[in-house]
Amino acid sequence: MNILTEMIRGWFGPDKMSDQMVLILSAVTLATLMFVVMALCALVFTWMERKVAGFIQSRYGPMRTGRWHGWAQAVADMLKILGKEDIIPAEANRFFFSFAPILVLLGSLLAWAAIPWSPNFVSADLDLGLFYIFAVSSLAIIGILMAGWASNNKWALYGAARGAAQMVSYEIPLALACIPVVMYTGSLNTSDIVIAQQGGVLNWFLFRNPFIFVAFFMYFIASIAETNRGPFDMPETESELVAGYHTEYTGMRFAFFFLSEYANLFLVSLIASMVFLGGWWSPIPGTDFAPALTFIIKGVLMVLLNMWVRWTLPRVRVDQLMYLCWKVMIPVSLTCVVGAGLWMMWRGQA
Amino acid sequence: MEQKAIYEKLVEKFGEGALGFLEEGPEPVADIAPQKIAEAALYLRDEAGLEFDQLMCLSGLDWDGFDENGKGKSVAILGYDVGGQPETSDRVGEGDLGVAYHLYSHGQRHKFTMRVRVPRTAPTLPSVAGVWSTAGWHEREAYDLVGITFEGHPDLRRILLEEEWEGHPLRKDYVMPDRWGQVPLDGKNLAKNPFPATEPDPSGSAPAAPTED
Amino acid sequence: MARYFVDIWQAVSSAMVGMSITIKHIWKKPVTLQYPEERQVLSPRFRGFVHNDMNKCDACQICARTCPVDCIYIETEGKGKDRWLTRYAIDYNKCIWCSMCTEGCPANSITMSHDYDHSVYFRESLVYEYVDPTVKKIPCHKEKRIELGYHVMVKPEKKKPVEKPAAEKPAPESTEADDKGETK
Amino acid sequence: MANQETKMNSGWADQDHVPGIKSELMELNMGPQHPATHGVLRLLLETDGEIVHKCTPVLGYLHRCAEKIAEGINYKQFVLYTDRFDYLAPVCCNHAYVTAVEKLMDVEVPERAEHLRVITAELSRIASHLIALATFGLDMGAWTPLLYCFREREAILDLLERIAGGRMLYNFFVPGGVRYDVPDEKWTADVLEFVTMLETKKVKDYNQLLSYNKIFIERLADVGVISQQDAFDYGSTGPVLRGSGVSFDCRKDDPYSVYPKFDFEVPVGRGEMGTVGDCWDRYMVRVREIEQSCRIIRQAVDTMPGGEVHAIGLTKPVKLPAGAAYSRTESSKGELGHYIISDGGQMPFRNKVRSPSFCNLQIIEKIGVGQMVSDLVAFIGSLDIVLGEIDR
Repeated sequence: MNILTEMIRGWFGPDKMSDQMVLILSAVTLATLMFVVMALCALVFTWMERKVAGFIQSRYGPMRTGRWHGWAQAVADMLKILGKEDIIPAEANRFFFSFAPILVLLGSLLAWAAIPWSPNFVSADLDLGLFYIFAVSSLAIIGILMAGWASNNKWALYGAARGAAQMVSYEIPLALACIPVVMYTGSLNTSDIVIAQQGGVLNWFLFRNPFIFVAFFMYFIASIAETNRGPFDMPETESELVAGYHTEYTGMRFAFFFLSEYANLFLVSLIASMVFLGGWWSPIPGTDFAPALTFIIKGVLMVLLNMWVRWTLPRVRVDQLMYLCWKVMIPVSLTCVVGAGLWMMWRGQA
Repeated sequence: MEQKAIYEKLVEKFGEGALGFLEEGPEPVADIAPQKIAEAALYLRDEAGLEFDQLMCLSGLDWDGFDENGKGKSVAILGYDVGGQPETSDRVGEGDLGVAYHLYSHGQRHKFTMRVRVPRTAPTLPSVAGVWSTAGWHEREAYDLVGITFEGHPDLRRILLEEEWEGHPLRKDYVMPDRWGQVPLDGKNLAKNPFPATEPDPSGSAPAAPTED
Repeated sequence: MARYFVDIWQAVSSAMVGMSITIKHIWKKPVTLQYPEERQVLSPRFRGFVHNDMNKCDACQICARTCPVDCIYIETEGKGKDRWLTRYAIDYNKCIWCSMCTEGCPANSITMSHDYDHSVYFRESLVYEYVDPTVKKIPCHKEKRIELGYHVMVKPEKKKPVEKPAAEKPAPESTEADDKGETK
Repeated sequence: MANQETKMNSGWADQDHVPGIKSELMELNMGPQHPATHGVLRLLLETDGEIVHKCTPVLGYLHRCAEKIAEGINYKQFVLYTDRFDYLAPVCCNHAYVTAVEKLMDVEVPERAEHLRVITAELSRIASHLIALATFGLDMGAWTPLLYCFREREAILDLLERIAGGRMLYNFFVPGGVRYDVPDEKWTADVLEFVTMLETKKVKDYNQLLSYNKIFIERLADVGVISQQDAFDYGSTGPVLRGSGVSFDCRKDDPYSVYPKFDFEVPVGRGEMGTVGDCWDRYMVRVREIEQSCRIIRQAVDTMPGGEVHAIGLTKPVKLPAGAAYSRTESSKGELGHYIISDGGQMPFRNKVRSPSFCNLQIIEKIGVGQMVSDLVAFIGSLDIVLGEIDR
């Protein structure tokens, strides 16, 4: 943020602009940048998902567009989706119907602001960074409910109701799983969390404490549910609810949902990498040549793990999903919090 | 138990309700009076030693124009002609409608076949859906395609065709529809000969040598 | 309570087993083919589009009568020696690739080819006309066919078992060669 | 609340409604275009939240009135219409029809033809069961088994293509035999090789990936329980009946063809994961039937005699003496019966088809009530219906 402010000030000359103006300009630039990065992520991950699914299933996946393994398939799909007719069902509530995709996208976009890409590049270096991320990503729930209700479609309503229940519930284990780490750092600032993991793979929170190790898996499962992906894709459940809350959406509005799904996927993977896997620190101490790249690679690996799970497991039923959350994951996460605290006291790490 | 013995039990129980037993042929079959069929079914299911717990098949039949002599001379059914128009005929449908029941007992491992005939003008007989639930859909099918009404059926609607469909396709005198609602059914005649008929060549001169198609 | 932990353990372990199976497939070669470039090797009996060899066909109508969906149209004109085939058309809209026409053909003229990927823009284009009577007509009578150099079917020998259809006996090569010679 | 009295048979529906709060049931139209209805089945549901209170199937979207068609064409021509009934196991349907015709005709089918029939029918049954597993997995949200099962099915299609010429609709049987002999010696070897591969490797993979997956079990155990009594009452047959713990298989209990010669078991549902007759049992019966079919194929190949493959020439017309007979066979979905009335000619006077899916589906009106929508999807999947056969 500071670098960007300096740059903008430099371009326009030090005295030409007021401080507020510079701040606004830099914020707009950053937001645009984030959006572009997010869109790129969605493109790359769509292609990746299809390739991973393909190879897992003994087939190739996209092979034509762009010659080399269909790398341009996602781009072509995006162009196609932009050219599609934008249909709003006659009986739908027009305002909420059009507003919902934006809200869903907004939720994932806002959360990206607090991601520490490298030691000196955090869009918003907030003291409550982690808390902020969890808070704004909940916005998506409202968007999904809105989309389902406004579509005036029974399947969409089912999807929305399921989705809301699921995402509200899984926020709890998701946040609880991160608490042991916060206990170590004593700060919710995302940069602080990463900085606390300096010094090679053994200093990553994942391996510092057996309870955090368990908490990581809790986080991983909750993050799958939070991003509405299989085996917890209740809001969509293709074989039951046709397409869930976005049944009636076409064209660009559908693309927004699509975009936010993959943005969310990458977001939770980045958070995992930030909180548990040492963020921008490379596994071997003293080899931190490309911090941002290290961070992104860790995130992508988490995304791949996520895809692998999705293409392997069957889907749980909606009540079993709730059972899993309230009766398994929350108790286990709470145990992790207590256990991690006791472990800290025993090992004198506090 | 042999089918003959089962039939005799039916005769014992229902007397005149059992109309006859056809023993020759690939499958022995008992003729039952239509009014008695539901009672007979219940008896066959519940009587110890019979215990027919499964209705294998229930078929609606139309005996219109059946060749009794076994020479294959039954009336031809009506279809579409070459031009795609429905064929019609002046013949009025005659002959009875009927239903055939094929039963099987899982416990006793025996089968039984019975048939009823109902007059074409009043094709009504009691439903056996209360005896075997599987008869529910089979009777709906017979109602739909053959036009037999089953009294006491819980939900007698057409099952395979639309509610508004006219006629019963499996009747021998059924005339194929040329339109359904607003939709014409004849379609485009794609088989039209694109080449106009020519006069036969009187000289009989050799046509061009055959070429690869 | 024990049940609770056993359930969790089973869920985790069975998921791991499943994931180990799926990950193995990543390194296996995919089984799908890149269709237009790579094609499956078809078996000799594969039933593709029906093809009729107009050199062999003498309009005996057996195929048209055998066809369960009436997709073969044969029209002839004239009688006896002066009988000519003016139209032989197969409507692929209707054809169901059952191969029953090929079994009855005494001249072995109608066959199942190995083509399977035709596509056309109009349904009318799927009615394939094999003869254009304005260009040529096909003689039907045997003598005329020999005279004009068309293929003639050979009657099955009497001693052959009756079940053996005539179609299974291919026409001797020599007859065919002679016929062709005459044409030239 | 008109359906307060509706009989509930699942734990989900016994929650009392808060008195004084009026609520209505929601009508939900599931199908004909719905991913889980296996074709064009349409279900009219009345739901209260996730719970189904009434389930009314609407059929007929694929109706062609094949029985009427049968009255207009001859016996040999109708064989290929039977292919279109159950297009996932067409050979089994062929088998049912030719068995019925031969019962009336009284023709001696050559032994070799019977063996070829059994081999192809069992291959077809395996293919059909593979699809059943695949689509069932898909209904449960597991994508990958779908592709694995299709991969194996493709191998079966290749084998059947080599002997019959078609990949999906074979038209392989004729009354009095089969159309062709084996194409070459290698074919039987390939069949054995495939069967061995399936038995030793693939079924194990499916079991590990899907059958014994905890999520999968949780989704299916105790769901959609069909009791033995209900199964008899509704005329369920095939894997649905056997899933309810009844050991009944036409191949064993009402034998046809040369099945009595072979040694195989009839797998039944044992309630390993829950109650006898739940979805998991029906699913597992199919998996085990694949193994049994492999056994039958191996025996049939090993003991295949030489000789002719059809008793009646392919070009000869088939004429049936007058009479009527019902004959049933075990298709992959259950008891497939044909009731043929012949008037002595080349065409049947009446040909009633008793299709297994038609009878199996009917039970949904009873069992579907009181289930969650997700469970209903599982239940339909476990019935393994084919709409081509239901609507005919």
